[in-house]
Amino acid sequence: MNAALVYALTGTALFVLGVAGLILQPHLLRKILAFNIMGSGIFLVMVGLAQRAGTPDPVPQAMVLTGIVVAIAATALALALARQLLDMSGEMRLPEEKSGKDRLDV
Amino acid sequence: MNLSIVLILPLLLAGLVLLPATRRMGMLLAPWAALPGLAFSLVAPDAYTLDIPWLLLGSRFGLDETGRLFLFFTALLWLTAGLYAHSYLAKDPRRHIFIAFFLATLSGNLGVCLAMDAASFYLTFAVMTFAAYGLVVHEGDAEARRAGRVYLIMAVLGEALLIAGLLLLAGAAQTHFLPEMARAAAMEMPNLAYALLFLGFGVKAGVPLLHMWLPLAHPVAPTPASAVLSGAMIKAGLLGWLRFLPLGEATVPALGAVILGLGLFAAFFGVVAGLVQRQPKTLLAYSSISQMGLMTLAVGAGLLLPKAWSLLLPAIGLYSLHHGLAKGALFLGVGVAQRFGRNGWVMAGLLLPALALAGAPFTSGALAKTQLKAALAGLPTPWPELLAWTLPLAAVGTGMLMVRFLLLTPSGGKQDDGIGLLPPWLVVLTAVAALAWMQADDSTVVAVLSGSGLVSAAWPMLVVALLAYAAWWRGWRGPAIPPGDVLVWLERAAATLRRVSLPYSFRSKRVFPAALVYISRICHLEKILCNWPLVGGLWLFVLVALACALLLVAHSPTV
Amino acid sequence: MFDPIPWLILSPLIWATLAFVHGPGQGGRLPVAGLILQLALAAMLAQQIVAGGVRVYAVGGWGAPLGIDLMADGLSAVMLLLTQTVALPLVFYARAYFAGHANSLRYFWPLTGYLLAAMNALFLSADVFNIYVTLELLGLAAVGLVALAGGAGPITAAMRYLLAALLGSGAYLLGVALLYGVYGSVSLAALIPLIAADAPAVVSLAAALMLLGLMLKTALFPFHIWLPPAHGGAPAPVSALLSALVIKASFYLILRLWFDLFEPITSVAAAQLLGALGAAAILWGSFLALRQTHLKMLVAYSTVAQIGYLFLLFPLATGVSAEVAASAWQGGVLQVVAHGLAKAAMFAAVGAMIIATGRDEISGIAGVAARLPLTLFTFALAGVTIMGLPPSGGFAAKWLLLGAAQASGQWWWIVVMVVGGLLSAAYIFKVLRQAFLPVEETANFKLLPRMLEWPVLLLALASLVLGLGGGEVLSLLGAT
Amino acid sequence: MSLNETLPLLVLVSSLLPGLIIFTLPEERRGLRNLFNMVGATLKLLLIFYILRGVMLGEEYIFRHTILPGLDLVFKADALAMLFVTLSAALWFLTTLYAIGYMEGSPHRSRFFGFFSLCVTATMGVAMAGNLFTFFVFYELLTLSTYPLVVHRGTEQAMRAGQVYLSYTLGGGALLLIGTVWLYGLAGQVEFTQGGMLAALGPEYTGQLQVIFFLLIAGLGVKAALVPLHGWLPLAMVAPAPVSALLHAVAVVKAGAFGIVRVVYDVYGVEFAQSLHLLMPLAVMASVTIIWGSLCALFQDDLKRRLAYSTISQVSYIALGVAIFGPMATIGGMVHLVHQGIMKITLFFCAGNYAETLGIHKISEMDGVGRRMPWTTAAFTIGAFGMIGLPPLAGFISKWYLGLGALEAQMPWVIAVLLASSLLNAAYFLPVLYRVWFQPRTEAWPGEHIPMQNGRETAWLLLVPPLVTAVATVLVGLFAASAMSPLNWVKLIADREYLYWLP
Amino acid sequence: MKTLLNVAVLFLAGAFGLALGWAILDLPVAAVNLPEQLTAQLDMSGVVHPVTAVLLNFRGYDTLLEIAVLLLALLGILALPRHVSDHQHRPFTANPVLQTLARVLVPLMLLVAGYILWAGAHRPGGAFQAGAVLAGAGVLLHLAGLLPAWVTPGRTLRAGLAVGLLVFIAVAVALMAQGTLLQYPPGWAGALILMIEASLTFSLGLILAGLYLILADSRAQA
Repeated sequence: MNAALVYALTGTALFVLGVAGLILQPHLLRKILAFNIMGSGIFLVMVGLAQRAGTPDPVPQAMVLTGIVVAIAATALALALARQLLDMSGEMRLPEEKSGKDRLDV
Repeated sequence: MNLSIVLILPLLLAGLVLLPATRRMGMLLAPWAALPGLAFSLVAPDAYTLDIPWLLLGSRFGLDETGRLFLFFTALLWLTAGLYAHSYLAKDPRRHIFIAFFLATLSGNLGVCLAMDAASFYLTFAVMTFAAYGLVVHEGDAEARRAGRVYLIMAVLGEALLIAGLLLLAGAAQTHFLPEMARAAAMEMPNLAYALLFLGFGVKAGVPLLHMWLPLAHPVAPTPASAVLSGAMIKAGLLGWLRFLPLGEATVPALGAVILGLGLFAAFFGVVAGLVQRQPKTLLAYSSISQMGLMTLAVGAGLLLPKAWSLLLPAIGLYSLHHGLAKGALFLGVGVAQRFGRNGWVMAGLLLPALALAGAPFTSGALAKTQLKAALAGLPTPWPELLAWTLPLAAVGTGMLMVRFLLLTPSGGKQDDGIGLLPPWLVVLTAVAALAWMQADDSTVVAVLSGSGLVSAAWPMLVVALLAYAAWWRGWRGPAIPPGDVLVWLERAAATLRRVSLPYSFRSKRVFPAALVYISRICHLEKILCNWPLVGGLWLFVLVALACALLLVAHSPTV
Repeated sequence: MFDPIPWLILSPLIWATLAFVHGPGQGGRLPVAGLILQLALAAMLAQQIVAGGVRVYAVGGWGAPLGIDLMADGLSAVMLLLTQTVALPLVFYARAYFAGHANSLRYFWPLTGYLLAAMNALFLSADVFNIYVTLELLGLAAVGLVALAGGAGPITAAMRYLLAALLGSGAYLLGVALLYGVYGSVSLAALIPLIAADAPAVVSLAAALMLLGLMLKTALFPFHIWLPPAHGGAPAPVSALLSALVIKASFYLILRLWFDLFEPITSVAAAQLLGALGAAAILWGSFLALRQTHLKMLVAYSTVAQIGYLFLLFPLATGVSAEVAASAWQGGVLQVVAHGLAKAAMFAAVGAMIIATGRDEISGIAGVAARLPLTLFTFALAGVTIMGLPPSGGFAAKWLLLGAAQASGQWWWIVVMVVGGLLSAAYIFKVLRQAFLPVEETANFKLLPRMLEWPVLLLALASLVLGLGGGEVLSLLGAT
Repeated sequence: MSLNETLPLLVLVSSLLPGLIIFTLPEERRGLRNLFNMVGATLKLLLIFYILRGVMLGEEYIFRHTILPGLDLVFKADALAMLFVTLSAALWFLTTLYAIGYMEGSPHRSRFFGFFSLCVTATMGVAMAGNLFTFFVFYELLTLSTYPLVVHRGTEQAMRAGQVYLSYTLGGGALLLIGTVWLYGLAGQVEFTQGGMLAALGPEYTGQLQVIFFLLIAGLGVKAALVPLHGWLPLAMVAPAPVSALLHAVAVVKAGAFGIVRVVYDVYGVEFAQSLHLLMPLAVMASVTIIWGSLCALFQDDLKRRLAYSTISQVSYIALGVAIFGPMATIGGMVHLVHQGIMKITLFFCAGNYAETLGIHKISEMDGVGRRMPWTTAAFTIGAFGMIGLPPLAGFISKWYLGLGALEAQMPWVIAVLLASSLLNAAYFLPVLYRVWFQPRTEAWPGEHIPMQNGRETAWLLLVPPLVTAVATVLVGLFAASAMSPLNWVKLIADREYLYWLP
Repeated sequence: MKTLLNVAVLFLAGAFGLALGWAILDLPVAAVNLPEQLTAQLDMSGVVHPVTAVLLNFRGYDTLLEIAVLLLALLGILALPRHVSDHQHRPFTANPVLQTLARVLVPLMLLVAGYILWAGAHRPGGAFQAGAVLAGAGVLLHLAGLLPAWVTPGRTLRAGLAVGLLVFIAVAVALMAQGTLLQYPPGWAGALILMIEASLTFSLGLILAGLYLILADSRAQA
């Protein structure tokens, strides 16, 4: 096991944490943060695995950069939506995750 | 060519009568509609046949000896009845309807005599049957409607039995052309077919238990219609038997015995039931049942004794001629009596066919019965012994019936517009008096005119006279049997049944049963499902499952 | 030779950006011109593929694996054609649809442009990382479109949609990262020969991640819950685009991955799992569609059900003879096309009805048969495809799928398909039935502009004609 | 494309195109609509006569279009197809006339006539389908194009009927689809060929083929209204009379029956079907239907419902004829296809006349209507007698051959079925006839829409079609043995079908 | 129920993570050696820094789409229907310290951005980083009350937001005249990339600032 693999393993853990957070955290801001953690995990895996032979690889680094930009864009949109939701319903949560009862009508 | 005129002319006339524009002309010509038929029966060449391959299943019409005789007296009766009707219904506002049905029935009845294949026979028979319904219900009162209903039910039943029988017969014979059909079928002995045919035609011929419509329908119809119903159409059933049963071809012992027995029973049953009737026309109808019983008996004999058929057939023919004319004359006479009262000459006119029916000496009845008896001579025991005393007894019964008829003859008020009724009646009377003599075998004529013949014809008459006197003296009246006898019980039973049976209607069931409503509750699942953490969990689950599915297979040695 | 491939991507990008610069509610003519051009380009590309086989286009001239390759084969061409064919009438429709209220139009055109650009790019891409970028582009554009309607419902729907999209694309990207880690390349052309049946376990996990991510984006049961509110709450042209095309993009990727990239490591068990989810989607979606009281929700649930049919393709084409697999594969793709055309028509027709009656409830459309015969006819024609009745494209697809199921002895899928077909008939006719009722006196029908009716009819007719001309699609699909 | 290839297509187009044009016509363009209708109907008849002549001369008319590889859309004008095509086209012509009269003044006529034409197109497609797939396609199209007609009136009752109609027919279609797919899987393209094409498959497929047969018959049986799949038909009677007339006398139910004919003769081959023991159950099913339909008819007071149950019963004659092995029964069954159509359409026309002229819908309201509407009632009478099977009407011919066929096949019990059916037919028709002709009228008509004018009992357009079909009922029976009769045409078909069988 | 779900999710996620971790521990050497190819081609790319080479040349197409994604995110936010009338424009807090700081810092930030942009060719840096600095400047200006929120961007601003992408596309299209999409002619690569990067920096700065400035506005309501 070398350092690169440690990055990758950490990335895996972050990804899993992020996924669990995205799924379980009721507050949208936390969800968005969890998504970013998840993203970081992915980027770590990407870079870490690629350089497990020891040499740095610029290709995944560039891809991670692209990924980061995309993640920023998505985060921005998500935040905007969350804000909108907050403005409209007073809570930054999905309806089914509100503290009260299930208010979603099918 | 000739033939088509015989059958189509009446139908054309019916059309003319129905259309208001041509009604006058049609009514004028209608009475003569049977004339071509009559003429044809006289002038047609021997063994005339006409094949019309494009008609129905491929049709054949023709005229053999039996057919010629039947056509002759049928046409004669229809002709006279037509002329009679012209006058009889002169004041009826709906007479054109009657005439139209009359003409259609006529066409069917003549067609039955001419048809020489199963399909056209069935066709003409059906035309006759169903058109006659119009005649039966013409009066339109409750009685007529009831009679019509019964008539129709029985007719339909008969038609159904017939088509089944004909089909079976044709299936066995592989052809539907007469007479090959009957002959070929006789090799196969399709007993079921014979039974069906016997019953099917038996409806028309008034075989006991199938006769119920007859005492209702014959009397309620206007008199000219009653005449043809009882005189001619009833014989169409007989002709059906003659055409399709294996008479003279094969022995059908069981069926023959049954038919013979039924015929004999009918001969007496008709008398007994007729004697207690109040209506002269009803009485005549029962008399027809009784007389048809004798002819049925002869048919049964033919099935028992094929080799006697050469004798039986002319005897049956003669008897048909005799009965048809005599019964026609009686019915027509009833109408005459209604118009002219019980005049001496009217009663004299009625007496002639009455005596003839009873078989009095020198009448056509004596001829017919004598020839029939002679033909029945060869039957196996016990039939000769049985018939030896039953036939005279039947003659006595018929005589009694006739006496009763004459007593019942209505005495209508004198009307002057009935003069047109007389010529046709007279024609029939003449025919009753004369025609049988021309048709009967020489030996029969000799036998009838011999001493013993005269005696055997006369003694039943004497008995009749004595009995009649006794009955009159005792003031005896029989129990009343309602017209239609068995039918009345049947109707009562049916009414009871109807009351008992629950009202039941065929309603279609609800398409979506209530159970589905409960199923629809599972919609709530979607609400539960619509939950981000749950879906996320499911997603993870499927992810793991899919990963397992991919991993396990990808890394197992056998792929 | 003029190459349509880059232009198919550039055209929508350009007109979308120009429309953005032009301003909200403006620039409706740009997409018309752009889409006509794109349709011509797609047709041209299809023709080139039929004539000359698979086309590869090296962006930047580097070539894979260093550069990014674009690749167009029969399947891409079919998807591209479908996209432009569906979008063009919808553009006309949308112009008329938004004509009344310029405000809500806002940035519809640029969003749509990026959406189309993303799809075209996705269908042409031969690079799994590039595909990720297109997926994100697609997802964000779609979310933006969903949110366009405003209001708590659509915003919630958009949020949910976004979360699903993010989770999905995150999983996909991790898969890409793992693949790159294992093989050192993200180019399909480079990866395909490298992945063999004895690939390391990571590859299987990557496959699971990528497939699951895409399934989430495709709204396969039980991950469908984001779809009905999103598609049902959006303005009609948006719903049409989303239901007809967007989910097909991720499905297209699943097809690519399953049959091209991960073909050696797929298993019957996995295929049956996908099939089972598909079957559940068919039954559940149809059933819920039947229970809906609102038109657009009904149509949206119908989409959930129809997606299920697509996933039946996997069990029918995996682990069976080549002939059967080909039949199933063709059936699946035909279903994609047929459903795309029909669902776009259906959503648009429903939108027109809602505009005309002013109500979204199914109970409100009584009398539509009399007042809007053309739109109802359109709906019915589209319904024929959805029900999978002949002679529609949906029928041809179902025929092939049924044939494959029969030939491979997997009769249970036959049962599912048939029952699903009947259920879909039930919900389609639930609408038709209501439309045939006499007009309520209180109803106030608005007159519809022609552009709300005729272009949609064309779409519906196209879905029908597909049934008769399915052979053409299949020959394009089979072009190598 | 040669003329012989185009002609079958033209037969379809001659109703499809007018139909589509009519859809777009505004409601008030009455003249133009009628023009398109009649021109289409006339053209179709002419085309068909041309093809008929050609078929007799041995010409082949086949159109083939490949939809998917191994899946062709085939239209073939063979003798059997022409039997159904001619019937439908001729009756379409009459029904269109009738419908123009009947729908006078009612709303949504463009829609009505549009779908009407589509229906006929679908029927033509069913008739001329050259393989099972094509048949299925048009079978389903028929379902779809009929639905709007069933619910045309837009009442709650009509809607319910439409729902039931769909549940049945789409369900049946699904079964048919499964059977078809399965068969295609086993045998490849299932072309309709004389004598069938499945016998070559070999004994190991026996079980599968039996199941497929069951599926196909169950699918077709829905439209053919075989008991217990018949429930939709009586409810569908809420449709306007021309619809009931054409669709439920001719198009829809016949499509099912015709499909059974095709499946037994041209897919399985009657000998092969017999050897798989498939015919007997079919015969039993048909017999049960015949009796059950008649029994139910007895209890209906609504005239059209009674007619509907009668249809259920009568259409099964066709299935029965098919299910009895032997040329005679084949003739009987197939000729009944034509005969029943003519007779039943007469009855429906008349029922429509009563409703439209006097507002009579129930049998209990029909007292004495024969005096008021003698011509209509005469036509009705002929139709009813034909149904009972009286000579010389069409029904008699069918029954005759069916009966002979049953005997030929050693199934005498069929005669009993025919017998019972005839009796029941009489039992539910004769009381009606009695009422109309002989029962005196005591009260006013429920709703006299068309007054008596110059001795004309109702509108010409309503009167002529039933009279024509009534006359036809007589003529096809009376001249059954002539060269141009349906019977003769059917004999031709049967001869070919049993070419190699003759004992 | 809820806890069960939590446990299940955690368990499943954990299981998957463990499996993944276990799986990546033992991997063969990658079959494709991309860095090698990259190094070989770096000379042709017009830039020296490999990451920038990948970003703008080898995988420049990704970047093109990435810019579109960013613009799209902004678009999505802009497209959100907002109740414009409800907006209470927050009075500019004339915090003199902040304003002074901004006045000093912003020119400096512009300079830094320029440097990062230029440096991107041979060391870590580039358009995105430069754009981020620019955006930071914008945010700072806003916070200092010197720049109003962008409620509805005008046409000029929209043009500015889009210009980066448009230039990128224009270059890509222009290059197609002599090759494929984004195929830089040898020798021109450096200049063209710089041009693209410059315009991208400008637009990215605006976009990133916009993500804040558009959202910033509605905070007034909360």
